Amino acid sequence: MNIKEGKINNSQLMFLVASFMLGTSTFIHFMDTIAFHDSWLAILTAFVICIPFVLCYSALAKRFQGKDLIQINDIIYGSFLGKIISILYIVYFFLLLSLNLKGLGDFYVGYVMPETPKPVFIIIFALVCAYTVGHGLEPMARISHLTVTYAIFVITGTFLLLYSEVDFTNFLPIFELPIKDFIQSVHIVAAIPFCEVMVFLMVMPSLNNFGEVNKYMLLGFALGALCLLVISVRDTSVLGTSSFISNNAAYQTVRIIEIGEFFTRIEIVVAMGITICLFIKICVLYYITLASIAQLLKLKSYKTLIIPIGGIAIIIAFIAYDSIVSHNYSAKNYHVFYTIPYQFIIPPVSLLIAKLRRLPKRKGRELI
Amino acid sequence: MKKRMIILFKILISTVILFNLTGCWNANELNTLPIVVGIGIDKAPSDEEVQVVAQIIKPQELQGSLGSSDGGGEAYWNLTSTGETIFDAIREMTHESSGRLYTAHNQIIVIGNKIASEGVQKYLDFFMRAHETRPNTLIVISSNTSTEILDTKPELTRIPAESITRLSEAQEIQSHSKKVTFQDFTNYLMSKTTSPVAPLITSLKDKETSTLKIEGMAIFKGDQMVGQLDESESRGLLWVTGDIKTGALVVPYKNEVVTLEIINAKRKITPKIQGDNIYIHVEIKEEGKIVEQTSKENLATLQDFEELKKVQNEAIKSEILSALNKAQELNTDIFGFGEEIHKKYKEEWKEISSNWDKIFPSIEVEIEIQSSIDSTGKISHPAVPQSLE
Amino acid sequence: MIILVVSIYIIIALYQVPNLIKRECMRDLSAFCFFYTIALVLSILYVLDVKIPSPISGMELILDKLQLHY
Amino acid sequence: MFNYLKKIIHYKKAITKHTNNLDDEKDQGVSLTSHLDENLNMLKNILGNSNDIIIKLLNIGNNHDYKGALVYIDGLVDKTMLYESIMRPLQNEMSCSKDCSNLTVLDRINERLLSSTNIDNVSKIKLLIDNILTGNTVLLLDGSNQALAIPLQKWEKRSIEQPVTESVVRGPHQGFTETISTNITLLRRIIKNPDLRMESYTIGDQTNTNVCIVYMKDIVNPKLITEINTRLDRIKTDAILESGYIEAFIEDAPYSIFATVGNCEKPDKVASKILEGRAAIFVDGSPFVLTVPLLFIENFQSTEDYYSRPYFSSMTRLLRFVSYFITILSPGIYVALTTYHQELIPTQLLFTMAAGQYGIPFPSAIETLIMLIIFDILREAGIRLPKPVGSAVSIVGALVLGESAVSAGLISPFMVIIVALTAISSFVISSQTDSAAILRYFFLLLAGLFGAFGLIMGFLFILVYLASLRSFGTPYLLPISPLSMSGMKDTFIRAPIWAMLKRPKTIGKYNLNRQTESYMKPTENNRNINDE
Repeated sequence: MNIKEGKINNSQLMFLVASFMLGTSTFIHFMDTIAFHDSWLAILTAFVICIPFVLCYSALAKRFQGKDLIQINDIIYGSFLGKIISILYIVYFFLLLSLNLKGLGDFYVGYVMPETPKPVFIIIFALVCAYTVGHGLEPMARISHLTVTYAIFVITGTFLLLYSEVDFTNFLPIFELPIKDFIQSVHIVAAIPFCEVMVFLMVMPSLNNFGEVNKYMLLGFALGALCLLVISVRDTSVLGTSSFISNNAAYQTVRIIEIGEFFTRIEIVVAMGITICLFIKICVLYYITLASIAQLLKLKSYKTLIIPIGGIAIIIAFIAYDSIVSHNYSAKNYHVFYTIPYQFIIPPVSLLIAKLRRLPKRKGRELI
Repeated sequence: MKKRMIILFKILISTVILFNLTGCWNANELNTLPIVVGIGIDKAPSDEEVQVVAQIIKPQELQGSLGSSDGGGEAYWNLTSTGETIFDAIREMTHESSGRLYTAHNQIIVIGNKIASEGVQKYLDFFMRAHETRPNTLIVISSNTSTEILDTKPELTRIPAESITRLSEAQEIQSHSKKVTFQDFTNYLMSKTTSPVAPLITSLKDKETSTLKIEGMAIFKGDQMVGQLDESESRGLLWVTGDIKTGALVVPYKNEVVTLEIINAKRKITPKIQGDNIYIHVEIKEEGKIVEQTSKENLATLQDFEELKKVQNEAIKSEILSALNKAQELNTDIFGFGEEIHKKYKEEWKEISSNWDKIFPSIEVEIEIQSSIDSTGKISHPAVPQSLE
Repeated sequence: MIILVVSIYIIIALYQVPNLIKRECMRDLSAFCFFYTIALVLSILYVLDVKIPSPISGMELILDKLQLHY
Repeated sequence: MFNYLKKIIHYKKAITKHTNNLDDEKDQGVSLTSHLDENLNMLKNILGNSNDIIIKLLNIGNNHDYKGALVYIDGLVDKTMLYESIMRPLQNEMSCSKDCSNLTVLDRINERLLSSTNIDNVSKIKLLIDNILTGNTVLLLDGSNQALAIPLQKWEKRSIEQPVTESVVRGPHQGFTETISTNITLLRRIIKNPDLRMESYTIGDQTNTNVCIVYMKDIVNPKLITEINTRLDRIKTDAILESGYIEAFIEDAPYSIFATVGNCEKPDKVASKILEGRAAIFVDGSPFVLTVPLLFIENFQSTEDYYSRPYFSSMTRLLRFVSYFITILSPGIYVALTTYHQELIPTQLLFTMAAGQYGIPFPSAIETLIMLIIFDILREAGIRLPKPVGSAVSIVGALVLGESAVSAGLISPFMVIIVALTAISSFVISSQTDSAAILRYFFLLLAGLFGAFGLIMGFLFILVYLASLRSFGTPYLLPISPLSMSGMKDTFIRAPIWAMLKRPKTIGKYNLNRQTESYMKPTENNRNINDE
């Protein structure tokens, strides 16, 4: 375990997971154009569907205590097949990193400072992330509860301030959309924010105590999902139909707040929340990409790769999509499919094989 | 330690390099920023283009108003330009203004009568799309041109746009009209059946002075203005949409009139489908109080109160009916009955929504009003000589 | 712009390579060089406005073939 | 890089050499001879003929049998005591019996005549000189190759006063002075416990400053003491003039703008920190006592918080946090709002601000920068000047900058408010004034470059930096991150004393319990105390 520095405890893992999921709050409105006012239902369904998968991830981590995904692959699939799967995973992590960096750039260019070129945001953000990752996992784990607290504070605060605008009849009639659309939207929610927590298979080896990893992983997952649900409910109930044409309904909703003449125009608070949650998410992805590459190549430290990998990720973020339209289209129609093996197939299969072959073979306790 | 220092140094260097290379992009100094507070949209004389009026504040003149009562000139500047689209026209203004117009503080969009009757959708798209404009911006429809409205010098404030905003917000005191934000308007526009409404504003011209007045509401069919509601019809609409805050209700009673103030009003709309018939059941609960009476009689008796309640019910009902008649006449569902049906009967909705234009004019609306009178104010009897009683 | 990009990369290399040589991590060094070269080439291509094919479009092509999309 | 490495290696070699030399000298120190004249000559050679070094020749015994000499430094020695307890007994009461050898004469003087305690026998010339320099009086006797070092120090010192840096309304008004022994006494008087331990050091080749580590043996983490020991041992310097020197040598992050070693001037504060499991480092010649480890949160805690009622203390504590954020962020936020995010300013306020900015020649980032620099100049001028002049400076500053600059149209009135707010808030957190001043410029730069995005990035950067910082093994941001719920009782709020059952988790982990819970409940009898 020479590449991993620092230990995190269970509650830090929980907050990291929640924060990681909240980083997606900007992009969850992807599926609003499919699910419309039933998006809350899609989120709820996806949450229920994803619980077994999340448990599967944590069970895998618990079974192979202190081993990360790359090592697990090696053990289960042998060194050749395992390496190939690991490389596929690294590509996936890498894409996630790039896409999230791009998402941040899109958000700032679209909503906060439209005249500034996108690369500026991405590069500066990546620099701060690189600095954080250079300090290892600990600093981000330590500030994750602050970001979650902040996010919860903002979400409840805006909900209360918007209370007079909330109209729950916007959700009626319940479940109006065709079943195919519903499945697609559930799939989007499951694949994009929810089951991305799979990447924590690279973080969980740094835990200092594996006893209650299932519980905390699930708690973090539930906290993140709950926040996303509340955001979605807030936006739909406040904005009504116009939230479905909005590219970023969460931001648009907060722009409505107007209490008195003075307590208004507080959307920067939301922008800050989005930024810091995305910060944690990108840092985790960055760390994971680096750690998995370092583990695969058996390097002494992942820190030497921080800058080259960051550089590649930034360029990929620039060139990934031509436009926000192709981004949305691809995310809705393709992204959800190529993530299936990573999220829904390989981890359960790994767990199954591990159980059948009674891996890991060392005399370690059989926990499950 | 050393390493940390180097990273810090690197970040600093790259920041400085970036800064030098590209400069500050979004930077605008406050004192060079033309702040737009109101936008008016009209048909250009050439009829193919759109004419946009932007009201820009002059901060230095506003400053003058803080110190002395008579600041030099106007505190605003109305800039007019034409273009094929709104954005085009606004950017055209750069030829005359000192900088890029800053519309984030735009408070009101005044739409000229001609534009409104032709269709507003294509002109509002820019305001939905632009990142600066806010969903709270108010929309008013001018009975004439918007330039005229924005040119009317207000008495209480120094900026017309501000005075229109306040005027529009003050409508809830009498509930003869309501403020319509951009957000509401968009939601109505996007609905299959519901038609948008917006307050209608006119400029009353005297020989010397001119003032602004909100006269009822403009009603749309789709995105085209098709008619207008007068004041009592507007209130009839607001009863059904649940936007009544307060207001005066003058009811005839025993050959004299009693003025009741609306304190509290709630509404409930329940659609019913029985066979092929569609009913809308509107239930209104109202609470009023006697604020004025012209008769010399003592109305603070149980029988009178019962009577008054009935009269009050009638008054409310007639307001609602007048609005309903107007709406059915023009075939515009300003009440949102369609959406109510949609929310309750999602299976039947597909069929109904395609035939809505045929259904709505003949839809049956049952109005049930439960009003109450809460108090008689500070006095119970009117102050009359004892002998007359 | 290209001078800037290249000089930034040179500074990074000047900082990291001696460090790695000193610590005698040849494995790390080769990995670093590999990714560093990719990053450098990509950055230069990007700065020179060369159209770099997006890896995602490749993935989409495969999914198209497999009919795996909504 | 290579050069740097070479330098390190050289440095390490030099250190080992140096220490060897020192040890050698100690071993080969020149011993005293049994001739008084030779010894005195040696002393004179080493000490030179400074006029504060007094060599008093005297004949000892009522028969003037022995020749001897007292050597001391004028001004460091209590002269009355010297006369009363040394000179007089030596000259008058020494009865002499010829039968005892010279060596035992010295012993007899030591045992019988001198009433002073702590007398040392010294035989090496280097030790002798050390003793003289620290203020001891040395008695040399002809025919003896040993000398007596008699501690009779007394020098001019400041009396115990209320400290200037941390004045309180409620609580003890004592402050430390420059004398280490007084300071330690002050602490002893508060903690009357045998577990209070001290370890002495002498650091500084030229100054030979006394440094003392003080800690509670049962509470402190033993590793902390070993760590302090190794860090203190590493110091090879010629002078320690103030505790700041020690701080610079032992701190964890020498390049950081945040202090990782605390300092304070009040005995009660040091006592409370020691009782939480920290260690204090006393340095002779400085009223500022260092405490390690330091947490970021300590900058927001004041001793008075614990002496007043919890509600008020909690409120002031929150106010301190608010002021800290105001002082580091408000110029940045102002610049970000006025140059990038005008849409976030409420409309009416924007009009007023735009009116205020009308005709101002500078961009607001430059305007803010100028005003901040002027404020820092004024502050520095105000601190260094004598009090009457200082107030004049502030009047000039306030009038010229506040009034005239605005009416001349050089700066906007809002700017004055922002700078005044920043300045006032910066004085609330007095211990972080230095870091806040730098952070303010840092955030101003970021806001000027990237607006809110820059501010958020800067904030995250500082947060990550703080989260990665450690002070003597303790995470700097404790108890905020890593989160410690019991620590939260004394972070943003100050819980009642009886509710703070535990010491800070990481610092006092060897003896976590501060008190038991039962103390907080009034007994049945007490409740009805007035009924009878």
